[in-house]
Amino acid sequence: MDIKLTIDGKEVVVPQGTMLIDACRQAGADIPTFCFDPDLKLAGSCRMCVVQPKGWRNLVASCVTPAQNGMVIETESPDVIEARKVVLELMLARHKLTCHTCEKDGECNLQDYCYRYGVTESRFVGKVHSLFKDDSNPFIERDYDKCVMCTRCVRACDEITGARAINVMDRGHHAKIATSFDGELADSPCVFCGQCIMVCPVGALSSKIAAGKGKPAQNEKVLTTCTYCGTGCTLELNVKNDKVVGVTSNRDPEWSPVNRGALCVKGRFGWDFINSPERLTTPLIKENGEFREASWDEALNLAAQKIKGIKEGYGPDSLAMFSSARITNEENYLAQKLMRAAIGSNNVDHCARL
Amino acid sequence: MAQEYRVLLEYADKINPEKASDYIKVGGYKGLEKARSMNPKDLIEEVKKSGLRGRGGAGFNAGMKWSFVPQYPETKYVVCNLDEGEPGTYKDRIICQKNAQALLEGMAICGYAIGSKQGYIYCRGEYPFVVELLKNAIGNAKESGALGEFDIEVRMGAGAYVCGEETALIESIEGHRGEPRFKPPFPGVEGLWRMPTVVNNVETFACLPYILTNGAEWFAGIGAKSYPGTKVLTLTGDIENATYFEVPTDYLLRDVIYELGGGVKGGKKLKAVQVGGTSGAFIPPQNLDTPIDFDSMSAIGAALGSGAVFVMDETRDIVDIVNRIAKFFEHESCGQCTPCREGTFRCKEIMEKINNGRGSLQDIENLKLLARVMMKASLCGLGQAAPIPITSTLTHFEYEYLRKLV
Amino acid sequence: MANYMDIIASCKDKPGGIIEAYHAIQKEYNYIPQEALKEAARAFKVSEAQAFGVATFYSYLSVEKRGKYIIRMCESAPCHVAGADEVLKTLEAHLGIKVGETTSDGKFTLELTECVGQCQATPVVTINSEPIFGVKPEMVPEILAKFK
Amino acid sequence: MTNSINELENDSKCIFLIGTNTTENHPVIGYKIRQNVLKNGAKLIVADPRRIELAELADVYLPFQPGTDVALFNGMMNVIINEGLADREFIENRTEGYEAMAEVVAKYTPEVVAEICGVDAEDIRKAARLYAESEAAAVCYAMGLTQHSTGTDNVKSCCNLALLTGNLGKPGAGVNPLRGQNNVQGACDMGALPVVFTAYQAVTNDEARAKFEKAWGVELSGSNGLTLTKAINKAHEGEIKGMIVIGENPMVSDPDLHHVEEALDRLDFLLVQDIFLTETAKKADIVLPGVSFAEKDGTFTNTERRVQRVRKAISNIGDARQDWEIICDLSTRLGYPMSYNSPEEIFEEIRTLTPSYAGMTYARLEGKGLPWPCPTEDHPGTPILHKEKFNRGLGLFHAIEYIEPAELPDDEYPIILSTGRSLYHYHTGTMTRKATGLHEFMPENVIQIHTALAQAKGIVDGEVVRVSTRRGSIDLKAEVIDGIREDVIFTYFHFAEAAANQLTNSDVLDPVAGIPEYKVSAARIEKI
Repeated sequence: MDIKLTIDGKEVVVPQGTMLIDACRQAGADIPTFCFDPDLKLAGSCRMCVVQPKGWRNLVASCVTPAQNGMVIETESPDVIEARKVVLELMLARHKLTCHTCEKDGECNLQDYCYRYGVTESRFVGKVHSLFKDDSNPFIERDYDKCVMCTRCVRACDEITGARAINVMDRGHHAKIATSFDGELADSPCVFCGQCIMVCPVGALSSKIAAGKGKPAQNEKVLTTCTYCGTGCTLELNVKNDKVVGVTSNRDPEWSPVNRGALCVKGRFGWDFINSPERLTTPLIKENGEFREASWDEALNLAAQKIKGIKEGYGPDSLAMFSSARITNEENYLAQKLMRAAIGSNNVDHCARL
Repeated sequence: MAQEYRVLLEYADKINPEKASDYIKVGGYKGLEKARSMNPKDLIEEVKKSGLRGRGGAGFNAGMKWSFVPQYPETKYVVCNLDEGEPGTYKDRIICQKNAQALLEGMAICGYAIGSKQGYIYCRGEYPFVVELLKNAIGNAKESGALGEFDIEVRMGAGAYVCGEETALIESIEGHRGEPRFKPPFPGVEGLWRMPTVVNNVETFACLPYILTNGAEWFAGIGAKSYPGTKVLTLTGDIENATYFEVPTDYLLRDVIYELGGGVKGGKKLKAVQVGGTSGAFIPPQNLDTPIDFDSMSAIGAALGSGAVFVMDETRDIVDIVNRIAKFFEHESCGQCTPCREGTFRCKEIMEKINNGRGSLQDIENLKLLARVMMKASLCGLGQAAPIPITSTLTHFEYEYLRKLV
Repeated sequence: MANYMDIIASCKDKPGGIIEAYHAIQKEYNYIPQEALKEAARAFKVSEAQAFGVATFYSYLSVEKRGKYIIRMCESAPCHVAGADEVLKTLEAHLGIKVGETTSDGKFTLELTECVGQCQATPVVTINSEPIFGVKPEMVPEILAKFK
Repeated sequence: MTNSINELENDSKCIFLIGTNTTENHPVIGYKIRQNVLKNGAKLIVADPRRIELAELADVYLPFQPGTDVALFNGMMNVIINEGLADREFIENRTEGYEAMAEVVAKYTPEVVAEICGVDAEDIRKAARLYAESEAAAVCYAMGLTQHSTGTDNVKSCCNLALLTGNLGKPGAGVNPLRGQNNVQGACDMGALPVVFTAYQAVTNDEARAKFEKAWGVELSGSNGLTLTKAINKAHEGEIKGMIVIGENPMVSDPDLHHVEEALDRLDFLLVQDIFLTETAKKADIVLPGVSFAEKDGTFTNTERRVQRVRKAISNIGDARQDWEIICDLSTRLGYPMSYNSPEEIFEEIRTLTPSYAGMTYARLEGKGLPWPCPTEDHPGTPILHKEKFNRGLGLFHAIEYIEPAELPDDEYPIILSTGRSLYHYHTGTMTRKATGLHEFMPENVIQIHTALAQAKGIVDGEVVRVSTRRGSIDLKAEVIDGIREDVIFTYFHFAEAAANQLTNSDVLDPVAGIPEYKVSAARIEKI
């Protein structure tokens, strides 16, 4: 059944059960959020998405309030703006403001909303408890001095990965994200998938591997398929100055059909072999047991000459090729074509069994 | 002269609260018997007609609350809120210690009305002896057959004021952090273990046997029309008789203090009274001639709440007390939503600053702004009510703040 | 001393009974040892992080070792106006510890609490949940002596 | 996979994992299985000699002895048949060979199987019931099932179980091999196998060969080629003289590395094309630098048969060249000119010769990709195979007897060594060991050993011990755990300097698939 409501003077029709946030967005309103995540259970806790239903005493969090027939909603009433500004100021009061060196600079909700609502500083600055977690793991930086306690990391850990490594400990202002007994991630069930980084709306969680190499917001992102196991996860290679500087993921199932943004430790943090100084950059020819650099022409001519020689001397079936489960379909196709058509043998295989 | 009117506490100290037989001797379990002779729908109507409203914070009509519970699924729960954490409040403890069987009977009546066979009593961790008492009382009642098929289990809280909020309480029974849920869904539809659940407090349940036994009209005729019945009050602070009383709900606040309470301690003058626990408004002496019922208290910007009456004499430092209260909320905020988690902490900071003579007018403005947003935008009642002591004292006792500023 | 395994096993069929288990463990140990918390997580089929989150949410539960007697001074408004601060100072002086600390002999831990619902005679101190009413600073030595 | 990955999260009511440590080797699939269990209450059966992470969530965990898979399947089927839980209608309408299979299975009572597998008979019953009584039950397996001398039998048994209960051709069900490498499915699809052209068109089939001869304009050999393991053996024997190795590292990945090294040393010529100077590349006469996935365009085909785009993010590193260009260039120099302008042009040729890819174009693959078969350009792709009928028409039951692994423990080598992968590394470590974080987190190999065995041997956690088989010995740090059978030890094969494959057996291969028995080697562990 459809219901009708008025949002910022515009009438919208939505199915019963629609949350206000979706109705508001349908009406074109830009609703700011921290804790809301369409892939995770609702929290309704950051209170950034509050809107004003006409005739109600309080503001409501639009992410957890079902739209009702006949509701009249203002999404940017003076009360709403005041509440959002205060929420931002309260977050800012405990936030380590190091935007200039922050990995999330440019795609940080806190930064964006402070800009949007003109919040330059907080009136509520007082005592600051440092919550930075010095965690020796090589993958995930846990700078809870930037945490806004949206708990998306906890929910992603539970509801996407299922590692259930982290939770909220203590309560009130002292509540923070922690593993059991507030230890290090390596001593918890954490599998370093980095889904927590993916959902973090601020700079509290970031990749140590990518740190300092390029802010994700400024990187070019190239959607591709992971090079590791056979699951076929889609990931985004972050590129800066023709160099891979990180991996992020796209959560849209239309672009990430298998994994919907979720990755594993290898996919998210195992990319920097690309830049390894040990990469081969030139053909090598072995002479007297030692490799020397060679030109492509020299190497390929020599290879062709050797292969031809064996083929002529012992027949095509004295040659064998191992193609690869890591190269593309197109390359595998050409490899077997080379073996079959150019050399004339079916001795082609790859490591499917290993 | 106004007097106590004891319904729930009529047989206080005359019967053993653990013993169903004692209770039956004074007319107990008749209400349940009558309830069970009725159609559940009619029973809910009867409770509605009595006008009984929740004796907790929201004052919601009990029968109405029950009527929201759907017929299916079959598994439903009756939950008793015995997590009275409002400082200065101990009336539910008294009701249990004096008349526990009435609570059990009330829960069973509710169980019959909504079709639930399982009740839970969530007792605050500060009352281990009440847990023991209740367990014995339940055992005795079950043995006597008085409860029939209705079972009650006692669960103990562990020191969290926020668990007095019904959905936080449910979370706690489920073994979770006591973080309130967003609503809807309301517990009546999706409560304990996501099943329909009625949550009422001890006093509300304990009224039910008397309503059923004596009739809805009888109950509706006691005290204030819009909030009938009696209310157990606990008097604390600078009061001669620091004890509990049960009074009809049209009783005047002045009489609570000066008649039953015996006046301000040491014959001093009254400066303020805070009703309903720590989240209540501070009431100045000029408003004392207000009846204690829910709506009358609301009309003067206060709340009956838990029925705690905290009396402050003329020598008391309001800012110091509010500072203390701000610390209470900072300690008890669950930490889920931003306005409450950060707001209670900053309120406490600013109150401390003012109380220590370091505050400025700007701090008072900031306090007001913070209070406004917390009240409008917090997820649950705790954050919404936490600023009330601040706003009410800024309204009635602003000079106390101003004289402490730099 | 009851084994925490047995304690947990005795509660584990209660749905959501982890808090009950914690109470029972604390009754024996005065706090929740790490191993006991891990076992509780297993028994109640929740993550250790969640079991820890629950244990640290409630002020009556502690994951840190505490003394044999846990003294809690109520500091809610009715006790506050009745002189709780003075009683607390006296307690600290006599025990030689600050709030949150445990005496070196492991006997006493001093904590603050919010209202314990015994406001008929303020201020109130509880020792292992037993309330002591109308406490005055001068009563402190006598009270403590009973627990030596 | 007969079915698609996301069905494991949303549609499967029961998931039976055998020989797959899913959360470590296919982590994202592992997440989905875990969510299905935790959120939807899907039933989970785990059969593995190690108590893998998912075993903790399992309704039934069967810590069975390595190599007894056929017995376990037969035991479950015995229960299903005897308790009337088989899907009679499905068997009737869609299968053949039931009687012969049932006759063999009749011998495998839970009690008999319990003895063979070293598990509780009651657990076998429980597992059988859970699987058979579910509306949609999926079996997932990986190399734990296949890397045995009876690997083919194991897979056939697995199919028997699915056929018996009608768990094929519907959402949430299926027989689902979880393939270990990004494009192992694609490499097979593309005919990088000694017996088939693309899309499994047999080289011995005259019609198929004629088609490829016409397309490629050259006469083709009609005799089956050598598998990788056999090719190594033939090189050892001197019959294979030259080898081209593209992006493979047999010096770490193949069984009995000593044997592999000797084989490669005997070659007249070894050409290696790779992105690093791997252990194999070091043996080469010529090394050609190819590029990594970040530097190339093309397609990968994942384990659910979904063909997806790979997109070039950065330029070639140094003087390295695109792998397809290298192959073309070499082919041309061998006298068979190949010339393409782009991977897309190659793909266009592929789809003309590959019926299951015929309907795919790069434009259609943009976004979600397509699972094959996708025969025409208006075909939506096929997430679930065998819906109406099987490739051969009726599904064929195989009557399979349990055969013991080739190398059983004896007095000299009394325990079973099994090998596999870690979450933190990939295959021969060529890439992951040069990824700084992964290397830092897991810099070296370990041998997992049960607490009781460790105690009996006086071995403590972290101590370096010697593990030996008939092939050789390596020294490894002991990781003493409870989650493994007492008679099994386990190590990873990523580490060239402590290479598990120095210990594994190259003599015994599965007779059909030629797969080595990595999961069972008789071994000995001792203090140094």
